[in-house]
Amino acid sequence: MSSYRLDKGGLIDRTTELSFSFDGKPFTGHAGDTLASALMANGMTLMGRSFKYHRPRGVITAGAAEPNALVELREGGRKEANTRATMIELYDGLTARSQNRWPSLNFDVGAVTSLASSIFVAGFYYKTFMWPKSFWEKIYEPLIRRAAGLGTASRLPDPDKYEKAYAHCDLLVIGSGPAGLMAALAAARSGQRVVLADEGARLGGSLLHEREEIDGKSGLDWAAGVLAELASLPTVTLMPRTTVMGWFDGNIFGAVERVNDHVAVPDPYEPRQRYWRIIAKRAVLAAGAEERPVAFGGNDVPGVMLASAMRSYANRYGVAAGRSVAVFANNDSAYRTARDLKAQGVHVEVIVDSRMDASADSAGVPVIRGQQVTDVSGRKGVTGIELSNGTHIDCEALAMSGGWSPIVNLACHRGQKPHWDKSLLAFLPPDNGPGFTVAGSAAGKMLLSECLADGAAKGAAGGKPVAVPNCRDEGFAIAPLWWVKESHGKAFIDYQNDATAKDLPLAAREGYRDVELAKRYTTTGMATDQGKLGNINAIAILAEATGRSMDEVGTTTFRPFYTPVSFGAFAGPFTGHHFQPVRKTPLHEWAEEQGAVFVETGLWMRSSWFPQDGEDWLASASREVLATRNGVGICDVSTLGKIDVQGKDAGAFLDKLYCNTFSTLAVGKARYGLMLREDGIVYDDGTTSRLADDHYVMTTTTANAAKVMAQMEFAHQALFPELDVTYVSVTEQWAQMAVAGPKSRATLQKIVDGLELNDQTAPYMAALEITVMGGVPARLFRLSFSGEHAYELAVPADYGNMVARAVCQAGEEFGIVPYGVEALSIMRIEKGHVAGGELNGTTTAGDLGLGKMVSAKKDFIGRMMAQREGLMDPNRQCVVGIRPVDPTDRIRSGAHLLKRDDTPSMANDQGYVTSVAWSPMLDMWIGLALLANGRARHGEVVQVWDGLRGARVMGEICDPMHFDKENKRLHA
Amino acid sequence: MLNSPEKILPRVSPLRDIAIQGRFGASRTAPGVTFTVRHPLSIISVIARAGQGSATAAALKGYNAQWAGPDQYFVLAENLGEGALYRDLKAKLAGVASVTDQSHGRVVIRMSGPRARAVLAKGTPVDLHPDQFPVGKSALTQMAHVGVHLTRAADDAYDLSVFRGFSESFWEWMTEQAEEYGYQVI
Amino acid sequence: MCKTKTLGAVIPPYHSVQDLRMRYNVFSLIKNSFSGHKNWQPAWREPQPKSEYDIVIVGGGGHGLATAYYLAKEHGLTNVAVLEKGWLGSGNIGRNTTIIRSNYMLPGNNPFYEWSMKLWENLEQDFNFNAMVSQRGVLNLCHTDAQRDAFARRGNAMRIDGVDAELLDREQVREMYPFFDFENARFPIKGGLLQRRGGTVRHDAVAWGYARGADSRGVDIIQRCEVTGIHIENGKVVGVDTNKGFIRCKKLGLATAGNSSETAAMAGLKLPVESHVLQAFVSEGLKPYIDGVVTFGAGHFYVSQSDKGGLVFGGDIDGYNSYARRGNLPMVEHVVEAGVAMIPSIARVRVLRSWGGIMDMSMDGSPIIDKTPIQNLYLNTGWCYGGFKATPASGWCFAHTIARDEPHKLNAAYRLDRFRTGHMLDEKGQGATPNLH
Amino acid sequence: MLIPCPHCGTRPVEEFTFLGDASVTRPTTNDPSSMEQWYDYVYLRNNPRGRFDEYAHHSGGCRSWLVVTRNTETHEVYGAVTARDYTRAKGARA
Repeated sequence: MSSYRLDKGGLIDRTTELSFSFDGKPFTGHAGDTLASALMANGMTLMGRSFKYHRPRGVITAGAAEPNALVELREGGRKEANTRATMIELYDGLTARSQNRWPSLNFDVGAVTSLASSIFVAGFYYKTFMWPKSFWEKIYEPLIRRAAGLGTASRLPDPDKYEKAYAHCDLLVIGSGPAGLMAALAAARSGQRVVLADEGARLGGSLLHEREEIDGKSGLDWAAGVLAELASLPTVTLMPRTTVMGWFDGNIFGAVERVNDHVAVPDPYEPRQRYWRIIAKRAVLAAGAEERPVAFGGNDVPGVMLASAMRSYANRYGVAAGRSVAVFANNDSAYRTARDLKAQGVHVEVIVDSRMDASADSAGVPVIRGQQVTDVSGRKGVTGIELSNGTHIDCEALAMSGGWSPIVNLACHRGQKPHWDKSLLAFLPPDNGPGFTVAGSAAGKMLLSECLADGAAKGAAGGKPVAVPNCRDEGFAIAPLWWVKESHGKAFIDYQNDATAKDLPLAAREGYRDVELAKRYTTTGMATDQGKLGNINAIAILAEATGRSMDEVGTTTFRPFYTPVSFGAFAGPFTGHHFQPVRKTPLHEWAEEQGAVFVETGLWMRSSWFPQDGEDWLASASREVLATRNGVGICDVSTLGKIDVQGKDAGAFLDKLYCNTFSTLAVGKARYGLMLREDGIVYDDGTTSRLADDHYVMTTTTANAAKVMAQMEFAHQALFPELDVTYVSVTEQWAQMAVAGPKSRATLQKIVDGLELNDQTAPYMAALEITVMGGVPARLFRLSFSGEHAYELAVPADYGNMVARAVCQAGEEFGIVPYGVEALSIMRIEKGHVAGGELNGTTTAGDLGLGKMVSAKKDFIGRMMAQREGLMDPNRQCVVGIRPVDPTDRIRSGAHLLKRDDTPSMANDQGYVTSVAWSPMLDMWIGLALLANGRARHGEVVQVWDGLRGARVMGEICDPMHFDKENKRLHA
Repeated sequence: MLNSPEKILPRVSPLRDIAIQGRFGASRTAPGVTFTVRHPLSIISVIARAGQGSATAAALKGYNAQWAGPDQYFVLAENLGEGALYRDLKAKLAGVASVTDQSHGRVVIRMSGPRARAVLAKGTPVDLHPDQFPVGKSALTQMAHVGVHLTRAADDAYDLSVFRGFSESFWEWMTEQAEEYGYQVI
Repeated sequence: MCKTKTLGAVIPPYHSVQDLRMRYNVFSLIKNSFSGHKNWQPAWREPQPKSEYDIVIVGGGGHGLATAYYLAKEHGLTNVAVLEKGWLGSGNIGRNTTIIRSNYMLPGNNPFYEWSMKLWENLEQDFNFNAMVSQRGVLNLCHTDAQRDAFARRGNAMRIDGVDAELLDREQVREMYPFFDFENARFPIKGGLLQRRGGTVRHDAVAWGYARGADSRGVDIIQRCEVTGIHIENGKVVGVDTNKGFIRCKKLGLATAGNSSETAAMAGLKLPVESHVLQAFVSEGLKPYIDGVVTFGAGHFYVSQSDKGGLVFGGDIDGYNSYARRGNLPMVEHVVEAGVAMIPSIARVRVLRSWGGIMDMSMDGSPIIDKTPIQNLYLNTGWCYGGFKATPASGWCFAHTIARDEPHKLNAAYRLDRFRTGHMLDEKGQGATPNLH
Repeated sequence: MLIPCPHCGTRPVEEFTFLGDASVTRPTTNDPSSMEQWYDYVYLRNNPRGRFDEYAHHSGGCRSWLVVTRNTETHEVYGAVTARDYTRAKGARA
């Protein structure tokens, strides 16, 4: 309990008190606090436990790179694991819990692992847990899995909403510190559309916590002035709380706006987060630089933090990390921490500077030069530090600085590599051309004046320059220091994953010399901060261990996302029932009235069956079939793809698309067509009707409607552009209903206007344009999928429900029933018509028994490849009918076929059942199957093997047409 | 000449029971967005035949023809009888363009108001800045996994035309996006 | 677990592994801890290439390293080099979603993948490296009757050949994963096909284990060695140009996955293959959340949880030809939308990182392990996004094909000329459109 | 990735569907001796690292088939023409 709230200062609102709880204990803080600053203000420095050794941990940073202070935030379906306390804006009623500890944060049994830490070195698990073999799955792995992981995710649905949006701009500025503000200002003043995004709750970047002056004002006041000007311009969009998390092709940036993460519960009309795709003509990355830790013993004890973080807590949040602090650095920037803290009345014990020649202004704080901190005393909080010369210094907190790493992540997201700068000791961003420049300290500009000028220049990008304000620069001098090897305690590189400095030479020794191999072997850089803090130190240690330069070792790949992104943000509103749009047919309302049970068919909702009096699907579908075959039924077939084809060459075009011929089709007639892919496999089928010389309407299967349309567009535009033809989908224009059964004609006659339906006016395969119900335009096709005397009637969609009701009324005296896709499927299987189960993307026309349709006289898509030996092989599996030898047996779809006496094996596999139905006409289960050389095997008895469901019955192979082989009913 | 069927059977919009009139969403201020279902409407697809692109464009002078792809248009009209516009255009464009009636196949929703553009930005990647997308311009795009024919009807008014079958789902998505600004349906 | 028949080779117990410099076990760990872990030997050498080898394998990824391992172990061929242009295992072996399974349907595929599964099951003891083979089950969800029928066909194809498969109904799935969306789903879960022996393996460790095993038998693994040309004399391969000079060889095997078209072009071959980027993702670490591997059936999403706690997940390829090992946002959204549709509570979990690998997408979705029209040139490609699970069997079969100059019966269907003859192995029925497989 | 559709202007990749190598040319004969040409057309693909002409369908826009020229390694897009124009130009060259 050494950290505390300072009496004054900071950007917090001391008049507003907010209540929150951590691990069940109540605390208070102020508006403007983060959870981390509020906990520190309450003396809580212990905030988490590490991954492997369960070491006690406090904050290291005051920002997005925080690896240690991760908490579970909120409750129930809103619970979020691994939330960085340094980024959580405090709100009233906040609840948070520590993670990866049991039974409590203060006393964690898991810390026992640190006792065995001498064998838990990098990669130890690859070398053990192998014997005895069975122990891995039963004992070792369950233990490892329980021990691994950090927070616990909720298993309740997230109640909050998420949104997605696009933005367009001339210039996207990422980061609102000195460079970012100047870049935005320069572009905005020349009238460009500017988006300025910053991950912070408040714009201003480093100016919010540094005490530098600009143009004679505090940095804060100067930023406020610039922001006010930007806000006044209609071409500028300011986006606080927005993390630009990835740079993608086309200069498209992904960003997440945390619209309501700073309140307990979002406004019901607002999203929790909004995911942006920002399409930018230019972008300036002004993300600043990340301060590096130094690897020394105990560099993870709560109270050890980055010098800039300690400064930020004091200056921005009015919190001191301890009553007496020490500073350890290899560069000048950390001296600011000593000065600022001293100015706030915090006792600064000493600055330990690894450089002999350090000369920065320490404002009277004693400086020990040429020494290093080797170890930190204290376990759950700092009590003192040891120096390399053996000196012990008492203190309650330690600020460390190993130098600065420009935040180049986004500039490398598309595969670019940064390069090492020996004088700055930093990887600098690559040159990505004018569309994406990096400005300010992200580009290695370590002085404030440089940042302002660089931002102004890169924002203007050759346009009208803006005046660069005046400021006084702090010095920046640095000497290399990565790892204090004399340390006794563990010196951490990757805090969260507990990767230590010693792990890297070990990896190199074992052959994992490449930076990517060392990363994977030691897990350095694989924690939630993705190596933001530790990777440069790791690279330096690996470089030394392998005798290579920093550039030779290089960085690991910078990949999206800059900081982790919630699943919810990426998914936006497309979750649950809204995952995909629902597509309803024009007869949906009618079907609902009829009591339909709907089924998802692609995006469509189709009526599946129409149960009465508690019927199950089988009883309902069977009744529907019987009623249709004995009288009349009506079925919604609107989902079939309908394509209007017009033009002088419409017939010639269809001849290319289908393996059979359509240019010879008579006007007023329909024909069944079979479409192949260019590889000779069947693609789709359907009927096409000719309405005029230059006008056809074709139909596709429901499943393939969109694909067939794309295929037509390809065929016409890329293959046969010389053809004068147009085509457009009219699927949605028409409500289409099949009216089937011996009473279908009598039913329809009642609503057809002025036309007597008979075999002359409407013969089998007729396609007529008529009107119904006194003037409703309609198309009447005499087609049959059911095998009955049947029609398909199409009317403009807005009339669909009313026409369907009229058909039902007309058919009432014949006992008309609505039937759904289940009954439709039963009837097509009874008739041996192929559908989805057989048109499975691997069958040929011959396999389907449709070989005779394939024209030998013309070119069409798929003609040549269909003639390959493998597709002509008589032993290919082809469509047959199948029925149980014992009519009480059930055949199931997906069962495989074996010769009568064969034992089950892949070698003996003869085919499988593609579709089955309970046939109410035949009073038994019947099916279609694909069987090797099946056409020659009608009458053979085979095993129908369904080991998956523990069934084996005998089946007889037969003609696919199970019912009314002579097609008498069709013409009745 | 056919009878006019809507005298016997009124056309029924698929949004009849969905697009309920009223004020919804946030109510802190005046509604940011106003929705109207434009129904009934005549919508005719016109696609130029080979080499007839300019002839088609010329023939459509005087009609409310919206660009709908290369040498393709949607011609819209209100208050015409069933099939009237179709028959008119079919006669006028015989041999020049293919004419197809889509009046029932598409649903057109008018979205207007000061926040209309902000709502659209939640769906379409098309840049709607007036310099890029002036009044009268149309675009084919996708919003919420649904294909949309988008036309800027006025400074702050847009027509969104979608396949009929998706209209209900699309309506749900679009109105939810407008909730934060408050919206009204008229 | 169901009984399976062996397929020829007998897998030796771990104690017959010869010539390992240092055996890995808990005792060696303890022993080394006393000396501060200063005495560990390299897991592999870093040799300079010799001027000539009996066999050169191009590609130091999973398949290339496994090929070298089995050439040495099964065929006694140790004058072998593996040339890797990047670092060892830098290809798809180090960037996949770590799933293993043998739930295939077609006669040409099923026995091959089952053999791979058997090799996985004995791998660690075989090469003395813990790759964390973890058989926690692979569950494919179905959402329509047609999908269930297709799963029944597939499951029976597995069972008929002795592979384990179970068809689950909705309630059985709910029992395993009660927090999936069973209430408000756009496409309700109707059941699933479960292979309990399926699971995951720590992918990098597979590369490292094979590398260590091959190296210890004398194979030279040469990193940062890029092949720039293939020398052919009188229709026979004689060697390769590399950035480390010309290397002569008697036989040359190409196992270059997404780069197959480029390497084959050096020998004048045009392949029925396209290269596509497939993204994969990992979430922040979580306490146990998802036990096995689950694939969504109404969108492109599969997920498992690693032993470190991250949810490892992926979906479909981005869809355009690519050699860039990174993808774009539309596919990220597409995958994550499906993820949240399957698991509504996952919305508040965060995605940590995305990366990409280059898939060698073939014209029927099945691989090619074969000789080529050029003598002594052998080809291993066309893995689409299923290469990882195939690693052991691919190496085993490719080694056989190279050593014996003829395919093993397990890879007999993976012929290069099958498209010319019309003997495609198209499990999905998508035809000659590689980006749909 | 942004694709410059000749009809719609620049649109992001999510509106497009890709079909790979556009250099292939459908044979004009069905003579049995042309089988090898057909095999090449249907199955073999240019798959270069670098500049690449590929078919792309503006499926979420104007539904035109385009040929996009793009770098497969950097994803830089150099331009796009309609497949119709590309095919005609190819025919003119042949």
